[in-house]
Amino acid sequence: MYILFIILSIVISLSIFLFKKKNVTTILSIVFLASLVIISSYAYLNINKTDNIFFKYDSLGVLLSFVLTILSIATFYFSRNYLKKIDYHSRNVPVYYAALIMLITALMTAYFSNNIAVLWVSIEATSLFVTILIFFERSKVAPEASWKYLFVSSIGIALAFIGILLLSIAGSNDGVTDLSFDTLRNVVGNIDTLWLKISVLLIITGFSVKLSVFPLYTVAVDAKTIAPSPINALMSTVLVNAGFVAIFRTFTVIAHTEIIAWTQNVLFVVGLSSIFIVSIQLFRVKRLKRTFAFSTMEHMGIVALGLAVGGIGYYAVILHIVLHSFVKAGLFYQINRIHTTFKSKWIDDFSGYFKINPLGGITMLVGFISVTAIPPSGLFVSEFLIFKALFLGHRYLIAIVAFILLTVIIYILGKIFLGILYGNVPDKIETYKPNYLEHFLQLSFFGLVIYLVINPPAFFVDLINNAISILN
Amino acid sequence: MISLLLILVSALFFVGIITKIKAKIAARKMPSILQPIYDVIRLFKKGAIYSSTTSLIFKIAPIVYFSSVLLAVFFIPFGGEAGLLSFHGDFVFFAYLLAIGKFMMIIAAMDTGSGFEGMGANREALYSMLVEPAFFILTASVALFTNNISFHELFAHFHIGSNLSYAISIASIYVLVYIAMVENSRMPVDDPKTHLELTMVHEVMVLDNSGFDLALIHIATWLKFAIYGSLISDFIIKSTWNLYEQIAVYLGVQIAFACLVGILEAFNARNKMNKNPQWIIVLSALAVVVFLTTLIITQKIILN
Amino acid sequence: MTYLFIIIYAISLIYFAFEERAKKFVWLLVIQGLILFGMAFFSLKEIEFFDFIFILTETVVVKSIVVPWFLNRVRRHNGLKRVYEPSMPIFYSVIIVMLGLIISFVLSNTILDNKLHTQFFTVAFASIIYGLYFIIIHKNIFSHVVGYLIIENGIFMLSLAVGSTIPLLINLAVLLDVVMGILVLGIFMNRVGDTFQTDEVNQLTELKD
Amino acid sequence: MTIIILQIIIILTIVLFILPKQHQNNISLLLQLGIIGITSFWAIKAFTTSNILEFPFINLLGHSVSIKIDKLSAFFIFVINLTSLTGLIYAKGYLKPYLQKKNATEIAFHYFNFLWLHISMLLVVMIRDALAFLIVWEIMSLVSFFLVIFESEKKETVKIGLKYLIQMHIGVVFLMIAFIIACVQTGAAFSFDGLSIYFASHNPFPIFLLFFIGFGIKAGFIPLHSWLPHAHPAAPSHVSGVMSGVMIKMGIYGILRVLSYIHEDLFGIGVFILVISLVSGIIGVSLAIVQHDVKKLLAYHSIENIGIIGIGIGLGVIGLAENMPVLAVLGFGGGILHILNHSLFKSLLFYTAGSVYKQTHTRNIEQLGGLIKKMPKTALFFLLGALAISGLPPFNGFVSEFLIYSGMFKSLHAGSLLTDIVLLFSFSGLAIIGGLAIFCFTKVFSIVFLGTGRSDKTKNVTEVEPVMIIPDFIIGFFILLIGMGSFLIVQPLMNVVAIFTENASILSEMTSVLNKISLSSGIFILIIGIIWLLRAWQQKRHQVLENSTWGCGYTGANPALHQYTATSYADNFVQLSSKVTNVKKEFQEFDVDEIFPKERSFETHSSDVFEDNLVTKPTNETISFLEKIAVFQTGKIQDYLLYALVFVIVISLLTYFNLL
Repeated sequence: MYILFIILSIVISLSIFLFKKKNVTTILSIVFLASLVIISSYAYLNINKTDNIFFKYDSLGVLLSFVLTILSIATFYFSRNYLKKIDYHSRNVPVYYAALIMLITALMTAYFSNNIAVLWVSIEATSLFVTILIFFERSKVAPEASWKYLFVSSIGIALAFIGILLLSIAGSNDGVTDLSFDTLRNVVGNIDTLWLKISVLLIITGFSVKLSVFPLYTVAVDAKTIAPSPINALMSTVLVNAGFVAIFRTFTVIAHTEIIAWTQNVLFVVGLSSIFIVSIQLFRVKRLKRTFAFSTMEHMGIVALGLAVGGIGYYAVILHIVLHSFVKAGLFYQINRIHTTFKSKWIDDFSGYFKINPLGGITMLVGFISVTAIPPSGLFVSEFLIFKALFLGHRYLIAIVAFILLTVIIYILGKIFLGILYGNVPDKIETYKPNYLEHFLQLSFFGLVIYLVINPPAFFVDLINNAISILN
Repeated sequence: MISLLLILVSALFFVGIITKIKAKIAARKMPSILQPIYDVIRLFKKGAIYSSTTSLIFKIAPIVYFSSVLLAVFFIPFGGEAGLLSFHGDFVFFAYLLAIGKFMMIIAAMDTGSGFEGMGANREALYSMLVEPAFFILTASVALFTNNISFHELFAHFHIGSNLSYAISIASIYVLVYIAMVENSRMPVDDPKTHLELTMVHEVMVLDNSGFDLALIHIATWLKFAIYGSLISDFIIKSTWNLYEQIAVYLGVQIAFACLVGILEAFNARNKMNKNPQWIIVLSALAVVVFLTTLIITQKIILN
Repeated sequence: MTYLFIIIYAISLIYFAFEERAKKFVWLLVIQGLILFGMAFFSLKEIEFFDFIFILTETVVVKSIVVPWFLNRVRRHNGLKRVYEPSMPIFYSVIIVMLGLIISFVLSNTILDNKLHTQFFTVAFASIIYGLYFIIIHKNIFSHVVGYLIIENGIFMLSLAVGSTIPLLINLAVLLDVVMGILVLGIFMNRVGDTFQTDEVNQLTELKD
Repeated sequence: MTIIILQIIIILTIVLFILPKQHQNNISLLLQLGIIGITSFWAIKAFTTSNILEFPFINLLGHSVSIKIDKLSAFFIFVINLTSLTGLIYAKGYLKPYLQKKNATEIAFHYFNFLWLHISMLLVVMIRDALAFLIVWEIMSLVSFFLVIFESEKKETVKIGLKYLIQMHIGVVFLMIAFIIACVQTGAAFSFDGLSIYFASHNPFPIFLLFFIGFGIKAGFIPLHSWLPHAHPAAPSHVSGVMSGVMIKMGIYGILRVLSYIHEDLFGIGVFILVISLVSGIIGVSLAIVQHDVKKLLAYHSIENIGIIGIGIGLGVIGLAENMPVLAVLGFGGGILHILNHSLFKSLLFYTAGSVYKQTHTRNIEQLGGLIKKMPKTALFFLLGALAISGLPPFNGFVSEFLIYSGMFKSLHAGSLLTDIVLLFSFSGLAIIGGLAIFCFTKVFSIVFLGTGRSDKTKNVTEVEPVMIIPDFIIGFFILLIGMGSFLIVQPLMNVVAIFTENASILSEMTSVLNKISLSSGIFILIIGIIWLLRAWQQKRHQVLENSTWGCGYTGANPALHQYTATSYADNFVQLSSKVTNVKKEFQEFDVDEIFPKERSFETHSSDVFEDNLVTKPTNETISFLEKIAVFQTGKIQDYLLYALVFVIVISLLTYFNLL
């Protein structure tokens, strides 16, 4: 079944790429979205079933696939608005759509892959297609960004691959050669812990490029600065989630070995240093998108902390991942509007947005509240749970430091957001007639984030609980 | 009731006595002891001039001031007998009552928009602010001593039991005299007889008052004196004495107080203006000493 | 027999440290590709036909023919003769690569795992670490790609080390890695060359706010 | 049933955004009345019934959060409702000039936030579940932040707003930590009620300290106050009125709520609160005296009054600790009553000050003067507020202070030596605060409203429109009611105090005293009336003239020239308090040969010692430091990979040395 989906999407993207016809593109994209909905709901229906040994519809995958589906639909919609201004053929828009579809497919594969090698391959694929999309705007810095992203992420992936190889040493034990997570879980116990540690270290380092946390966060940030906003919306949400899936699955593999404590400490280092770097780098930021790229990094740092401390942290982490996806997506869609309104990408050029576009202003405000995890934002709850977990785990110092750094981050973000929203309207900015559907979509994302914590639907909670059930 | 009458009576002559004493010491020909009364009567016979700058505040202030002082009189007990109004913590009310009078006088002075009165006003405000704690600490030490918190009970139970109370009395009287001087803005804080506005406190505040209002202010001053006089006398009078003794002692104390004020005024020189605050804060310090002695007497501080 | 290849490979690494001409780098890559083929060929017992073909393409065809050819194209396209001075003097680089080799030899000696061909570890580690080091010390995109390829070779050897029965997936992975790396990196190097009219990475530092 | 209506109203607040500007105020007033109706109904029920009202409100993370209303909550509900109502009425007039400047969404957003401030404050006092509490608490801070930056055209305002938001966030972090630690260590339910278990078994002070800091930042205790003197002037006056009137009291509520669960070793806590409060009171009012910005001045007075409330509470706690019921009851009673009183006169003062600002467009009192003739109603209400806040009879401020005083004096005899010393400091402190308050308000009232105008700003000023006076009447009524009929509030007050101590009935003994006070006040007013009539009668029979102020015989220039200014009025105090207020004078000395001096300017600037040394300097230094070390995004791939290498190596080393 899943193979069918892959084949279908490959066919679709190829034909979009080849035909270069607008209506073809439209129809095929709709078909693709439909297939997305079908596959994710199919996955939900036969949850925890494996699909030809390489794929398994486990809870985490299903949950994230829902997120992916929703965001993909939104992204296609916003991409349409985004590409309106661009002449269809000159900028070979088909490439955009083809790459986008392949990216989404790769991501879906990453979520559902039950085999570390498949996971790895699909993540590799994502960086390939993302690079194409980053390059799309062809601005002066586009090649630089895409080059850096591709190169460093290849290195990262290579490192991760070494890690996987070392794991596969365990896999190749007593003849079994498949690297499915279940097998690994069983055999991982009888590897020399030194090897295990090295492999985990390499895997974390390698995938940090996707999770956009320390140490290899840098290129992800650059890429998000350059990529078109709709792509950003995917890069800092579902793509990051793919990185999370990779690390989470590895984590589950070693969850019951004796190196778990060590791994947790490593994750603490990763998380804290990420948050720290964000809290200082944000002072230098001049491009608006970069701000959000860093904010993504901050949230992933928090996620790393939560994953490290465990306990209710696990639940909180997955909740955080999901909520963060919606918030960030909503914000990036809005950013595109800001860029077009002010015809600039630099923070200094933005001011008085509230006056120019009140509805957008409100959206930005709500976004600000949501992204900085100020109540009633749902992220507040997940962050709160993570911190509670930290205290429960007696990681007082880490919690306090994180609190301080987060406060700094909120301060800077606040400064930036308020600068955009208030102050005098710059000259020659025509007040903009809001596209209600856009704002409604964005606001509904933020609303969803609040709703999911105020009154989470049963299946949502169950999915999360199942996803983490393997850990404790 | 008695206390009210007594205070009113003694108020009538108080300032007269002071002037007389001062004149005597200065070896001047002394005016009649009733001279202040004549002045006031003359004022009552006059009309009034109001500054065009002033507003309603200026008109109502003297009345509020006078009424506050008059009402304050009601609280003063006499010997064993309570004042007309007496309840737990009445001295707090008493203090704040005088405060509201001052408040109105101050803003009235500011209402005239005159630089001189501004000076007087802010000095008055500062000094009365500084003197307030002294009064409270003093009363507190008595309250601590007698475990009562109304004027009447304070003094009614003051001298019952040990004569140690006199230790407190003397100290308290000393402080109280000076508080009275400050509250009535006499020497050494303020010289009512000076003719230079820049160095006045109380007098300069009432430069623009005339006629009826001025009369009220004068009377209020007498009453204030009488009030403090009778407070002092309450420190001395034992509630166990019979009424005549009490009245005799009371009047004696009032006269003695008046003379004392006169003598102080005659021999003291007025403080430098910017010396006044520290001089006033000394009163609070003394009051604290009284408080500590009380602590010793009530054996909260045990010494051997 | 394998030891011979390993030694040659080690030497090739040292030469990477020593050389400064882009052309030489390409040739070294060719040699390494051949070495890898040799290693694979001799180390794998009961080798089936399919595997053989696969390894042949992976090593000889891709690593020592397609890639070098491609790199040469790029080199000419960018008119690149002499790699600009690395930020670390060659003298030290050589010493470092020596040290790296020693360490990784010693390290692989410590591994006591009977089902691993630890002899591969010796150079595999060395070449991965050295690849990273190579990238870090060079300012030049071309050398970065070279460094990346060195790492890839190291990884290939690691996958050999895993044992006689290589999971097919790993092969796939390696192949994808190489292809991806070369094609896309190459394309981008051309583009970057066009856009910046130079291949100094230091020119690629607009994004640093 | 009622709860559903409330929820519906809460949701309906969204409607504001689709309304045209003109109707927004009325509609929000309508919604607010609904909220007030329901909550007041609950509050009354809570007061009349002996047990705690409780019913489910919303779900959070699946489990339901319920509203709990005990007498303390009920009391605060009354306070909140009253002030918020007057605030909204006042806003109708105050925001009129802004209607042209701002677009409908902005105005709607403002009213939306105002309503939400009201709602969130109500929820704060009604919710016990810790997580929900933290959320509504932060919502309160957030919406108040949006209210503060209403005049967002000014960069300065936004900056102040941001500072405010950050400090509030720090506060909430402290609260969060406190809650988590308390409930983690005991495994108790994650709510206020869970605290009781913790406090029963642990030394309460550390956790209480965390709570105190968290709530104290909101309440504005010195040295946690630094947001307050900036946020209040920046905000529109109805907002400052509500913020200063009730929102900062939420901090007090929190402290009270926490205290209600502590029963062991309270003495230290009591002394701690008392000391902080005395400092806040005295420093607050001292700083208030030297201000020229009327709203900033009022803001510092809020700090002072928080201090007075704190003194009451601190004494109450000491009373509990030393088991002196009188002190406990009267301390808590006075403190809690002062919460209500302060909310009344402080909002009144802010509204009237706002009216002055609206008409004169300046908050600098040095430019004002003589307004009593131009806006008499406003002036008189300001005077009323001034008298009340100075704690003078027969107004409400006096009653609460009186309760505290009599509590102290009553317990002097019974108290131990230590207690007596503490009391000594308390009542002298309170006396000084009172005196300083008088000093300050004589200054501000006379400079703003009396004398003659000091600049053209006071020319052609008119009285504000009636709608802005209505709130003054409402508040004034309550001020007088509590002032004159203080015996009325004894019963309710007793109910509230009963939460903290079982022998609250002592308050009922105060009834007779309060009756006497009302009587005396009555007589006072009677005497005033009589004498007024007397004078009227006397002056009918003599001529009453009007003439210019006596200027030492010189009548040439306009008196405003040699009229006293705020600076000169405060000068003799400044000399005393120079250590705290450090006022800087800027002027140019006369030259020796300068026979005919040229025109000169004289300025004074005061700065807040605590704010400078505890907040401004450290934060600035940290930020600049962080900016300095932000060098990771070099843009060089080599460096990026180096990070990875370093990371791997470091981790390996750490692992090798067993540090991980």
